[in-house]
Amino acid sequence: MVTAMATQIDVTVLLFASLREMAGTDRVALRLPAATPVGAVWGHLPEPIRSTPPPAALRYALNDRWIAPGTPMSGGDRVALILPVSGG
Amino acid sequence: MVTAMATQIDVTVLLFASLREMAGTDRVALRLPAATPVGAVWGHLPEPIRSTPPPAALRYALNDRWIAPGTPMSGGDRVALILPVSGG
Amino acid sequence: MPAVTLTHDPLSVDALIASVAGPEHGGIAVFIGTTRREADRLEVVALEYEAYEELARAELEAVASEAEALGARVAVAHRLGRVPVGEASVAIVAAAGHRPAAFAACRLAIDEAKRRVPIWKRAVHADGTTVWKDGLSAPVS
Amino acid sequence: MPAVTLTHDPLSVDALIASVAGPEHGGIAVFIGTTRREADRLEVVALEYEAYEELARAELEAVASEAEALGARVAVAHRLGRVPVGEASVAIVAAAGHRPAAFAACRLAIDEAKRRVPIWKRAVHADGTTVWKDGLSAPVS
Repeated sequence: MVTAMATQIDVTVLLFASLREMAGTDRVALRLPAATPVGAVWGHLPEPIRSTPPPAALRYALNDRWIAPGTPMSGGDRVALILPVSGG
Repeated sequence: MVTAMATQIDVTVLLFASLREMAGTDRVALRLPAATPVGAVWGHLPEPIRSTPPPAALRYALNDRWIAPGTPMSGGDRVALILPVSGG
Repeated sequence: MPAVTLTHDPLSVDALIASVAGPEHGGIAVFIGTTRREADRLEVVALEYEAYEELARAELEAVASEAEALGARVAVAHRLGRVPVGEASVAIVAAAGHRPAAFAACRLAIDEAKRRVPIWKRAVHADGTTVWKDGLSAPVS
Repeated sequence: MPAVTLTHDPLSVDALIASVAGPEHGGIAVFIGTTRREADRLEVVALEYEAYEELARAELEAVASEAEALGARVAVAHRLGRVPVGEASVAIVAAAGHRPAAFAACRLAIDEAKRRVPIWKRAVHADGTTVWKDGLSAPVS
């Protein structure tokens, strides 16, 4: 029986609008356990974001495509947090 | 008992589009009995118009305002014959 | 009174937009009708428009006022004379606080203008023949 | 692929119209969204737009393609950065054979663009305060 290694992956989280302002940067590098779902990144973001509850309408993109929050991440992935949009 | 005089009036008929082309002019002067209704002018227009049946959708304007065909004309009136429109 | 233009010159959409734009407006809907290269039997190279100008102007003002009653500012321009394929014969601009009123006013104005304003067109074909679109004529050369 | 533009420069409606116009089109519907001088509590002097550019471009292309499926040619331009009151933040042009398809495509494109394209704006008030319209923030200075 082979024991699974607790592999770590490096991912980038892209932030926009008020999330970007709250973080003071438009991207955050995170080292997380392999296969962490995209929906789990919120709790790893810098304060004051992670103390704020994620809005129910938050959506996600993985490598510039819409993705469900349960999707597991791989090393090198770029995750974007999409707040309710207001273009137009 | 006073006998009504057979008073004549002079009116101008404005023609547009294919009516104008058929008449070879954009206005026709007519001398008609007083109080002739606007709807009666068609039969007094030059050939080949008066031999053509007036289209059911023909409308009328009197002195630049829409008018019902039964309206009687007075001297100096300008009657316009409005074929189905096709602007836009 | 809404702005209504009848002109033999090419239409400027930008100028029409500028004539109704304002800081209180968030949405502007525009319709532009252009000469289409139809080909039922014969290719159309241009349309020629003729108006009963006095009544056409009054009727376009009435149409634009009805459209403005939907909550927009409206301007209308219609070109007369020859309009080659690809050029604009009519332009309608409706500016409102938000887009639903802008779209509704623009659509009402073009629909009513086409239905009731005394302007007629004839098609000019590639072979030089013309045909009036007025419900009466057969093709005339 | 429909033409999609994201730009920090002022939008040219005439250029956008020219990009889709053609001899087979008889009707062109345009929507222009402009910065409105709102005043709920504070007067708005500008809006500032920020995009997730890669996905915004892809999503605008998808929206425009869906609108084109209604029978029109569609072009979309969205401005980024600061857009003062009265200037255009978005312009959508839909050209079709006749006006119903043009209006339907234009309306679908702006409605879907506003619903799902990852672009956000913040209001800039006369007193210098700003507030993001992203469902999250309270006013920040």
